[in-house]
Amino acid sequence: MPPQNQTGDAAAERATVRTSAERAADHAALARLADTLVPALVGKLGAGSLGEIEIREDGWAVRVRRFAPGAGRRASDRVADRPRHAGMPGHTGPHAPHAPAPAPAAEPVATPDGPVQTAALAPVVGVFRPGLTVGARVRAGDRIAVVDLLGIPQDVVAPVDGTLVEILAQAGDGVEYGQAVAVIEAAAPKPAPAADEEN
Amino acid sequence: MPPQNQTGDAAAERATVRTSAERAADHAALARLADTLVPALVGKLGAGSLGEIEIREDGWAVRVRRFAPGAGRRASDRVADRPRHAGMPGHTGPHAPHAPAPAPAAEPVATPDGPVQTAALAPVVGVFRPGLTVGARVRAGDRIAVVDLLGIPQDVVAPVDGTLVEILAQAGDGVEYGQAVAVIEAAAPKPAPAADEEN
Amino acid sequence: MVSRILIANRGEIALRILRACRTLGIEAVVAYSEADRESLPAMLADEAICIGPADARRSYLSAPAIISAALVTGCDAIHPGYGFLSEDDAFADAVRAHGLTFIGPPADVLDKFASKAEVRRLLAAHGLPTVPGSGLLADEEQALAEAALIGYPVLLKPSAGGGGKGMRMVRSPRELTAVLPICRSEARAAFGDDSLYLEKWLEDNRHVEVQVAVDKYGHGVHLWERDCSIQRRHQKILEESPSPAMSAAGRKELAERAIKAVVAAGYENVGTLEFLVDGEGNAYFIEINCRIQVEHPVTEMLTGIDLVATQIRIAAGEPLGFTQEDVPQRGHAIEFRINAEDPAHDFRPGAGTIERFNAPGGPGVRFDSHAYVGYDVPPYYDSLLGKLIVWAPTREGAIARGSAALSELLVEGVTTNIAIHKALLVSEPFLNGKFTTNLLDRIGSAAFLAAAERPG
Amino acid sequence: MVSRILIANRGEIALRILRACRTLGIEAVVAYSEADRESLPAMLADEAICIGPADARRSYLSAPAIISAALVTGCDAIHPGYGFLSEDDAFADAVRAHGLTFIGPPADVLDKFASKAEVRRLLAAHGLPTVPGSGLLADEEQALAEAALIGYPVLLKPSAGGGGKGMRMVRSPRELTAVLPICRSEARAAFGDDSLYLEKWLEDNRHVEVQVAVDKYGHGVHLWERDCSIQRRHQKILEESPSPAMSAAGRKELAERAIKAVVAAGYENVGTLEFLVDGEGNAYFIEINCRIQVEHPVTEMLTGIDLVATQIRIAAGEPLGFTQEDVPQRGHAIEFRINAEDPAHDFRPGAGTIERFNAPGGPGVRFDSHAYVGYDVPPYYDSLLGKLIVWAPTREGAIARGSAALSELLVEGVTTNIAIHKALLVSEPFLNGKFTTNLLDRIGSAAFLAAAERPG
Repeated sequence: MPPQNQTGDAAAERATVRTSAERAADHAALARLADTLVPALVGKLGAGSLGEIEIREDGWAVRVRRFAPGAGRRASDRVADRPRHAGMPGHTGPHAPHAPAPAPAAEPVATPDGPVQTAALAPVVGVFRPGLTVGARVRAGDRIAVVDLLGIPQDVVAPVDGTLVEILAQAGDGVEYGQAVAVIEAAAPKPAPAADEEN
Repeated sequence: MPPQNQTGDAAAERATVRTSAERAADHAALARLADTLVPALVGKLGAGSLGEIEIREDGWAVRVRRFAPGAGRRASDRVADRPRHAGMPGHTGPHAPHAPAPAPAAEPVATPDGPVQTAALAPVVGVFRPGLTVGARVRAGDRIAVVDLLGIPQDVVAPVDGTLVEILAQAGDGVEYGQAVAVIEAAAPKPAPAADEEN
Repeated sequence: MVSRILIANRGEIALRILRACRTLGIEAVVAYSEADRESLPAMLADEAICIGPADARRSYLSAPAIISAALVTGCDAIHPGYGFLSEDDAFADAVRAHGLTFIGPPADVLDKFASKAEVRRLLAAHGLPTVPGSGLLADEEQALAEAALIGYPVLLKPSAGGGGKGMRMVRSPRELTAVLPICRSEARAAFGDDSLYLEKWLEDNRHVEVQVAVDKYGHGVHLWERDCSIQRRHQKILEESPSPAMSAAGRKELAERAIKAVVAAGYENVGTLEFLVDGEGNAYFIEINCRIQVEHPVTEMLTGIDLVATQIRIAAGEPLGFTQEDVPQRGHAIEFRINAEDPAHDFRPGAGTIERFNAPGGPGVRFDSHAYVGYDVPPYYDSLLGKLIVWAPTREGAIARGSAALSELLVEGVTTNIAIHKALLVSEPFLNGKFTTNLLDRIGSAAFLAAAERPG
Repeated sequence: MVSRILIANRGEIALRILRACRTLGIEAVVAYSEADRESLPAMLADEAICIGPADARRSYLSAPAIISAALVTGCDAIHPGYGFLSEDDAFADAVRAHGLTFIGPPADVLDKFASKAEVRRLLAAHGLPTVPGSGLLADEEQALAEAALIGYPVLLKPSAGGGGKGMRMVRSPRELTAVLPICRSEARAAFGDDSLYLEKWLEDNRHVEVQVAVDKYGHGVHLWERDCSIQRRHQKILEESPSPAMSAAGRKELAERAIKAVVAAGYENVGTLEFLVDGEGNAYFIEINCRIQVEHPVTEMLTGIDLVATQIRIAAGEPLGFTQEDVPQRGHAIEFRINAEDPAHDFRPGAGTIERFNAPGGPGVRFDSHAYVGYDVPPYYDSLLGKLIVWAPTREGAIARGSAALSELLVEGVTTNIAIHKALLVSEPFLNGKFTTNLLDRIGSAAFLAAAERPG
């Protein structure tokens, strides 16, 4: 079970239940986090629609999130034990959009030094069936795979032009609505991400 | 009934339910408060034992306090409807000290451009009886007034040397433990407040 | 056998069903829309699965998405809660066709009890008094003839409707001729069914309903009545039991006639028969709700019987397991619906983040709510935020407890209707039990609130 | 007449008393220490007054401060809750001397029932079986003679103690000689009274107690029994009713003997008689608690009677208002004490800010707690953070509901003993009802937790 997140700066202070040797150094590091970074994070959380922010410093990770009790398992946890794609939106992403969207929307994520990656999302809840294989070149709108909804295939489409670099679900996996099931990498680093491609 | 305080920076954002003309300016002011001052306050609240901080800017007052539901009346509200002394500790002051104190402790408060003022606190819950009158010169430890505890007078003492400038309770008033009942103004502005006089 | 249930609903009823599953040792999977990702039931469930976007038509009202979610998560049953697909016989049939158990009446029972006009005729034939009214109206000529027979004013009602939607009071033949085509097209648009019928208009009445439970083997019990006369624009906001308007003999006779009629008519599972009660204490059957109701906890407080667990056990094929003698009606219970809406501004619904929250407690107090500090109340669904239910040996005691509990209940960040409940508890008509369904609408909610705030 | 009560206590019991006041239409003033300024009862009360610093000796244990606070706030009565001054006859007398009503037994009754050794003799004379034991021990010689008569091992107990404090098991005359002066000086230091007495040591026993209520006019009823055998180091952590260790006939006989004896002995107001029950089902009276108890909600769930309201009404001079026939024992109830303490680290008490909090709900679930998101649990007082009480028609049903409710209960920011309750609910001895007071201490709480976590 993942460690429970705590809310606000008190969490940082309370996290210091460690053995004596580490305590002094940790305490100093945490105090600095609490004094400077945490308030900034709290400010950001309050200002936008973000649910959670995490920062790391001196070996400490501090995660600030809006209160949310419980720790039930998510259906997307079922999709094997393989690591989820770093920074991938979808299940742990922002809150629901404030107007109903016609289909789940993915946001591109720039990896630190690499090209832009975008997730392809399951259009419905159902059973995943792969189509294209890793390495395939795709255009936005191409069918990559399907999700069977009571036997009727629903297309998983490429959100952008690029290369299929990873498939995140296996044949027969149950997937939920909006779950990231594949990753498309843009063909070449673009000068600036075009806004109209993001959706 | 006083307006309910809200918690954290979200309060500042939510406070903007005003008419159209004022909204733009207010919003800018509040955004700045939320971006800069509120996180600092939140940090302070988390770091220390304070329960509440208030700041004012551009006609807006933002009060940050630790969550506390309910709005029961406090006994000290009984002490007439006269305004409480500005910045006076006592009822709305800090949390209980972390070790039991022998008597309620007052902290001096520097008024913006004036001399240091310190509250004299009720040593017990009981009935207030005035002693000295406004204008009296006192030394720290002098009896200013008494609080009758089941008929037995308990001394309200001057916390510092100075002048009795205000009496906050009237003869016969019920006062609670730690309630500010009088104000002493230090005789002359001191170069630096001596720590051992504060308690 | 039912061992893993998909909960195809949201809010407090999803949480309520989750609790029943836990008590029965059944696993529970919550199906949620994107807007309910951070909802309490989704987080507390054994598993949670996103079935679609915030738009209910593509999530909570999408039969394929829900059935697919049940199959993908290995469930063997689906609980529809109330509203949404809970009384949809086509959905129930599809659930069964996929090898799953529908927690509720079987599809053929839902179908049989779907048409209000038909059900009135069916249950009248089994001994229930009904409001004088017509069958389905074929055309204007028949409508005018039937209305003349009943006597004006009459109520023109869509047969497929619910919750007071689409009803219209008609005072004259001319008005009937004018509104008939309008109502028909409205009903077609709202319910996909343009059948209409007429009922006699009862000016001053109370809304009293009888809770029943019938197993697959024809063994049925009633669980006494609930009085739901405190309404605002046909929406119940406060329910209680026993009804202050009925005598002990009257409620016993009504409840017994109700259970006898529905068993004879072939009803199955938990359900509620709604009646209008006129000033003379005469009860007229109006419709049956083939599902669990929002106000079911009132009955649970009085009888000690878990109605949602009963629903699940009946659907799973278990015998009821208790008889009429095991159903006491002990003391008095009142439910207050806590809605995220603003009584000071025409009850407009509220959405927002709950900043502070304190739930009441103590003896005889039950609080069913999916609210928590930090919860974003989404703007897409109904405004029910929680239900406060209080019990005491007497009605006076229950009112005192309700008043005490409401004084503890704090919700900040969204406006709620708590003030209207507090106003009710100090209002003369409520205190003396003499009120009809138009109490709030007649006086006006604003006037009601103002009266309560006046000192003394 | 009582119209305004000073609540001279804190935490969940202050909130519980506040609720009873609200229900009775009585105003409530909460007396709080500086450490409890932001506590829920202080904030919800009609008025709140600070009576002293965090140190209980100068606040909740200061009779002058409390009485002064009552006078200053215009109260006409004081409710002491449990612990602190609740059974202090000198305090009760001072309250009366200032013209105020003490909510509890009058000072002379408290005085009469203060000495454990004397009460044993008194109630034995009125027909209650007691553990073989001595009177107060005058000196070593008498102690050795009494112990020889009783038979080793014996339990050496301070007459003024409570909660298992200062008791010592003694196996031989030599040991008795050695510990006698130590115990005496410990008792003097702890209770200001060095009276000691001896009891037979009952190796394997259960703790069963009978709740009683007696009005000023000598009309008394019992409210059945509670089984409090689940303890850790003599501290109750889970209570239930009916006791799984007693037959229907056995509990009826015990309860009837208990109420008969205390009425005859002149007891007044609400109280609890504690018994040890041995392996053969024999019950031995050990002591009486002259106050409301932490576990009183168990009885409230089974009987529907508000015990705190009953306490207040009796103290105000009202007749009880109901008879033994009005006290049902319906279904089964279990209370789980939720303490801010860490079972994984020898139950060390926890203090801190509550970061996240979710209270359970639903049918048959009551949660009494002063906790809220943002509450600073102070380090000065006992660790009780709340009480979860569940009810169902059967013990099995109550266990299932308890388990469901515990799975919903979330407290973050302070460590709690929730895990130990979850472990209890899957442990064989608890499930089959066969356990004695040393269950947890014998196995060890850590081993208990580990066993519960093992799959299968």
